[in-house]
Amino acid sequence: MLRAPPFNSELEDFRHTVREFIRVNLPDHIRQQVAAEKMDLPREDQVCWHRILRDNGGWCCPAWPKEHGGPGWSDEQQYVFEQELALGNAPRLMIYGVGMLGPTLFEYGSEQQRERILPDILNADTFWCQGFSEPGSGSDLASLNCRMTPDGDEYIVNGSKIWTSEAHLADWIFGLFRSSVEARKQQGITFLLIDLASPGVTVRPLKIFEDTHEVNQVFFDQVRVPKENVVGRLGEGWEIGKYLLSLERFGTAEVSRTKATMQRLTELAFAEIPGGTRLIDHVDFAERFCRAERALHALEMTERRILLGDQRAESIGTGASMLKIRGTEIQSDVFRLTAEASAHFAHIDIPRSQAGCHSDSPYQPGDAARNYFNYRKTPIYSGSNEIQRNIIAKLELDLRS
Amino acid sequence: MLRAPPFNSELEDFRHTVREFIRVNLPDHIRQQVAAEKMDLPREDQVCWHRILRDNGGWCCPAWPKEHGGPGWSDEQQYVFEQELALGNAPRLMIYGVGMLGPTLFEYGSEQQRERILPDILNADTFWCQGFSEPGSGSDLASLNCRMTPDGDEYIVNGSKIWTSEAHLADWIFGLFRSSVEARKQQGITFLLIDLASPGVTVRPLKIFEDTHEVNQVFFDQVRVPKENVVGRLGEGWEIGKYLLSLERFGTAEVSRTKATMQRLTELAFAEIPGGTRLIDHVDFAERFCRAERALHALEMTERRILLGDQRAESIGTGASMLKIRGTEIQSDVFRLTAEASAHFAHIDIPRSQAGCHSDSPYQPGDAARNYFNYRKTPIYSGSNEIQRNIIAKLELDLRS
Amino acid sequence: MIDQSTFEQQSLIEDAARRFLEKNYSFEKRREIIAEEPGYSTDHWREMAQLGWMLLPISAEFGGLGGSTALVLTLLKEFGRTLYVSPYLASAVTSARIIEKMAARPVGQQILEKIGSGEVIVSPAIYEPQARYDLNNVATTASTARGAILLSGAKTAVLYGNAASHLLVLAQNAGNHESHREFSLHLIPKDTEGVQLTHYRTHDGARASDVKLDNVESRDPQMIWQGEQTLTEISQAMNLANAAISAELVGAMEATLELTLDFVKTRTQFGQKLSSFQSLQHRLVDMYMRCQMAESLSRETARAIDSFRGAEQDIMVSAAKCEIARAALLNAEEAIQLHGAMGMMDEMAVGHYLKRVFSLSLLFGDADYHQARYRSLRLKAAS
Amino acid sequence: MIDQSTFEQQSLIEDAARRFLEKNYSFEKRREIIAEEPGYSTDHWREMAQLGWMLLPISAEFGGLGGSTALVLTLLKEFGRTLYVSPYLASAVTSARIIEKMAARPVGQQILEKIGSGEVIVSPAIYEPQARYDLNNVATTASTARGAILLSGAKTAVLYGNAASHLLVLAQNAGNHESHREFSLHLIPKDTEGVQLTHYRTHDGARASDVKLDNVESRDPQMIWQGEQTLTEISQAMNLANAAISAELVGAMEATLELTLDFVKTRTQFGQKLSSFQSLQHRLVDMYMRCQMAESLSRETARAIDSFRGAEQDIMVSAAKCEIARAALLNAEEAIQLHGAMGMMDEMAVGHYLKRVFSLSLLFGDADYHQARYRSLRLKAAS
Repeated sequence: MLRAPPFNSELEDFRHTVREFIRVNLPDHIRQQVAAEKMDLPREDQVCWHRILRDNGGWCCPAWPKEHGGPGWSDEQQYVFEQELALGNAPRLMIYGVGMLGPTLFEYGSEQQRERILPDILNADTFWCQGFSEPGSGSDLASLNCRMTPDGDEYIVNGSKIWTSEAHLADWIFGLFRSSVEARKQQGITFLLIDLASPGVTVRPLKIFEDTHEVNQVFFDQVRVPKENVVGRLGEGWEIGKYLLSLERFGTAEVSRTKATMQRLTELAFAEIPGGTRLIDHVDFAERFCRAERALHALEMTERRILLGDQRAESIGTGASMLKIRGTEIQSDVFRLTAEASAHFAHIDIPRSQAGCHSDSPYQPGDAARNYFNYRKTPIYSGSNEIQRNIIAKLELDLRS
Repeated sequence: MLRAPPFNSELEDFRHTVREFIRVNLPDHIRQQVAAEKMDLPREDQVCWHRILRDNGGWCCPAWPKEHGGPGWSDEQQYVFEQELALGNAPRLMIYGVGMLGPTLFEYGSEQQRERILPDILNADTFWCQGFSEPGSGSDLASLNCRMTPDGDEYIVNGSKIWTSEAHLADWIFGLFRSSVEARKQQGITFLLIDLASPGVTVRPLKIFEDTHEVNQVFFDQVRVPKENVVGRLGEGWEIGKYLLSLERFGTAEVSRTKATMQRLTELAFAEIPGGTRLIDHVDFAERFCRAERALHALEMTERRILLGDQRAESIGTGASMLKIRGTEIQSDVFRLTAEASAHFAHIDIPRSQAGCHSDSPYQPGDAARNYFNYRKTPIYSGSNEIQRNIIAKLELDLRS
Repeated sequence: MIDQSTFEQQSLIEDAARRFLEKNYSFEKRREIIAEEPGYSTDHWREMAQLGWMLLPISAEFGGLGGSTALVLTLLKEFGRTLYVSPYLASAVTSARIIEKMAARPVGQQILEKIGSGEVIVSPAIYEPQARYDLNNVATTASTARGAILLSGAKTAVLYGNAASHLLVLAQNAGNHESHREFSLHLIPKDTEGVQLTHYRTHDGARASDVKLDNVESRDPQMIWQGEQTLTEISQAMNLANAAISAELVGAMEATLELTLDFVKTRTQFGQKLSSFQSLQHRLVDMYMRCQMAESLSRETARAIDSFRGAEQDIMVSAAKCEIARAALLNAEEAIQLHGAMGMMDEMAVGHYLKRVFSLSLLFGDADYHQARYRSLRLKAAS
Repeated sequence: MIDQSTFEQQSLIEDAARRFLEKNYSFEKRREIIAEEPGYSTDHWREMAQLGWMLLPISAEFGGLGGSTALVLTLLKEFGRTLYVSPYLASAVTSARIIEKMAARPVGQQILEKIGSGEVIVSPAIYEPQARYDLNNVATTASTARGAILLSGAKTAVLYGNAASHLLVLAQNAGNHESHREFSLHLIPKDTEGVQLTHYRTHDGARASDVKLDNVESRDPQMIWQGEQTLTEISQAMNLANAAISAELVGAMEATLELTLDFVKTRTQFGQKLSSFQSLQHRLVDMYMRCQMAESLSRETARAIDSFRGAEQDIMVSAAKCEIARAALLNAEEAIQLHGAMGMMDEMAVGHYLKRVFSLSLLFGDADYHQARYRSLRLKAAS
């Protein structure tokens, strides 16, 4: 097997501590959902795990400094921590509040905003979601159209946001809104926080072709928002948004999550099949399996070079785009492979417990194919892979159109 | 093995006749050069084989009507004939005179031009080459710049043509020249015939990275050309050129040539290696071999649908582009596979006769890799595959830019 | 290449199927049908029987229409275009062909008639959970006791087992030696004692079942075949089934391309139609070319089934299935990607094409299986 | 991850190599050198020896500099960037490492010193024409007669056999049983009686030879190793060689991308720079990403060679070689295609990169070989 190089012994000790903590403290019913690649965990499970981590020195917010209740870890520690979460089948961290709004407020927020908002994120008292995309402006953010109009001490917001993950679970939304139509498209955009309980807000679920409820459309009809909810300056939203997307794109490579998926596939591939042949002994499957393993290792080592690299490391800017592209491509490949691995079992659209004569088989009915379908989304979301290729072409290769 | 369906018995009898004729009449030294994938046959060998075919009822010009000395064959007969040439390792027909200028003159030439020119092509007394591309206008033909200026009964031609195959063997060149700069780019182009022996013509060989001499740059410096050498109307060149390229693109799919190459690879793959393992018993090679075989069969059947199809056949126009793309892609794959098949022998840049201890090996030193390199040209020439994709996007899928 | 009458017959079938599906099987209508049991429309089923479609694959000798394979595939391709799901593939194509191959006995002829009239639905119970796609791996046993044959074992992926009246069960004789194995095929009414079915919905909205057999009696006329040729004949019948699946996949590919073209021509991004981006254009061209190549291979399977037996038929069917399954899956994935986030919406058809194409690509042997089968046949062929 | 001193050493080597090659090895100069015998520059060879580069891969214990594998690969990558050809890989990397692995005897130590000073060139004569890339397939025999060992057989792809003073010959003891085979390794001066070489130019402008051995005497000190571990040790040495080749390939990939970017940014078609066409942009991005992934794998081989022995080293080297060889070939093909007809011209470097990349990709095991080796090792590893 291809193994990533160990870190120094201090970090490897840290890894061991994290691994043990997860093994002992992660509730089984949550672990099982994650191991089944479920992305839409119920809010109560997310909160439960978040608070377990919080109570252990603020591990719930690994990138936060100590002054705000985080553990104050180094980049390497954060990297190892996120790896261990994935490999231990722990839920993803709360991306919107912890991973995105937090760092945004450190960088652009007012003191007052930090004091008001950060503790509620740390304690999981407030759930956040993100409002970027709009109907008709998917990857083309500069064209967004959801309007905020000043009215006394408030703004009045009208329009809608789409593909809003977890809006149905959330209390608040942060996002980009159009504050001016006169300026250059990118300049008239402002970063605003809105209480979803405000009158005039409607959250409508969007059904994706896998039956999970993950995304929504959020409608704003004359929603009144206090002016103090603007983060940064008026019209500075485009810049903040870019900063924020750059944070998001690292997560989207999902290297360690894919490693965990691959680990499950490995167990399946090497499992003895009573009366049958091990999957790994089918050479055509084996070759595709090996290919995925090699691609994933190349990706992981590239991720390390970019995130933790020596002084020769490539520019981190387009590195994020590369990790997003290759990460989601490989993730899709691994899910397809896992689905195909299950053969007849892949068809079945019910949980194992209801399946017929398969109780003694290592194959999972249902989930493998469902995940394959569902994870078609990762090459699309968070800036489609086409957009990421445009970014690399322009910024890394200096190709102009 | 995947076998193409037989035609009706009449056509299969015809195939048998052709096959026998080639077997008996094709000189060995020519057959061997073709079997080694040599494209740049000496003129004398081309003439020799051409005349053997001519003396057998005008087979040298399979698409020509009887009145001009051709055999007057049906589409099916022509198709079978070209297949058998390829499978029998016979040289390609003389594409420029026989395949391109001939049909152009049937369609656009004057009676006088037909009488003057066609017999010399039929008898291989005159060798033709084609002048389309110019430095700086590769696939972008409309931008061509080689000028013809009227002067009494003549035109004076200045400029140069590039990538001119076989110009060093040829007596005459036909091509597209700019007769007017005022008109829309496509309108000021005229189809003209030029005697390469005219004062002011220089043919300079272009060395391609395989050492074969196949292409040239042809320079025109105040070259005087009689006005009667214009084919069609003045300014009609663009239309004639399009007609002509459509003829060329069918040839460029090279399906039967690739089948012949694949047949040679098959022999190699199944050959016993004294003291070693048959190539086909290496599963990774075997799979790539099988994949090429399947792709080639799909291509061949698609070619039949397009060229000889029933009434449901797709539009023949973009069919040519598709055959060009897939044909050259598969051809390149097969050459790469053949080169890799030869392992250590592939490196050797000398003919077998000079090789050391390999005399008892079925592998060919040298040629396999040389052909792999050389055939990188086919996805580029005759309208690059990128241009062909643009054509399909626009004409077949109605995608506008 | 193709004679005129065949061409005309194909056009007739194609037109009839297209009219039928346009009228009865809009995307909305499909959603309603698959949401409810039995997961297909029994009204359609009757109408299709009246149109004679179930007689199409059955040879004239057994009272069918004896349509050429090309005709059968024409119909299936239209099913593929609209994501049509029903027990047609299981009963009228696969079971009918298996029975025909072995119908030396009257029971076979009687059931063929009823399949042809749509009166009964027979689903093949061939594959087993431990066997993957290997037809030779049969753990279900047939043993003789008390004057009857008793079948015991487990079967999986029994298509529309919920709707079937009979199962066609493949078993191996108990006590066989590895060197000489005997197989038999049994027509078992579903309500026979000891037959236990678990039904489930499949991802593409169709239905299938797992079957457990616990000392199920197969009395004399129910064993419709026994002998050395059993597996060979079943394998030939599965060739037709795989050719049918390949044709469905080609239909799905065509439809997927069409709806993606429609989408990119209307959708705007960065102030331009999506269709104007050259990199997307070239990917659509590649999708188009894969459709064309798949169509060519699919037509070849029809010829192979009508003209050859044995290895020459096997190799062509496996060539087509592995290439078409891969191409169809890749095209469906590309189609979703070109749709962007809209491609993930349940209301858009494109995601449902991915699901159907995925299911079909696995059915009766996935691309890997047919790739390996091709390679193994190819190695045996003379160079 | 990487300690500071390693990083600085790598920068030093990289700078030195780049200066050396820029000064001495322009594309034009290269053409002159490879056009003439012996197919590399003996002036460079002396200068490189003075710079200590030949001592770099040799461990301090044997008088070398004992550079880490990362340092050796840094140098090779620079060679790859400029298409540098010489006997360096054969002698200073491969032969030196083989001898080091087995240099329990004084003869090995003496020859290592001379390799390190550039005084002698030793070329490995390991592979045989019937064996493809299988190190276990050795038909060359070693038999004892008249107090000497006599070697007979044939070797192929002996790099720069024209320039070598010695060959390192792998042989199998005559009369071995299949179940217990013994191998030995011999250092044979090229002018020994019975050694017959046929030299040839390779497609990438380098040189190689076929060797016939006809009762060639190997007197006592020439047999530098005999024993069960022979193949294992050679296989480990070939891991370093393959890591070196992979690094050269990565260098060639980088250079190919750079020259293609330069080309598309200056070349105009349809009134636009080629670089402005989106479909070409996306293909260039894919080339770029393949470079980056290849670089990551290449660095991993350095770690594997310095940290592991046996399977864990083998699997990483084979992973890198098969992935990098495929990627490099694909990138070179894409580079030519993006150049259009200009890409076929001998005066353009791009075609020569294809040739070099092709040669390197086959050397000491092609992508298929390493793919199969990876798979077989993977199957043996615990899940």
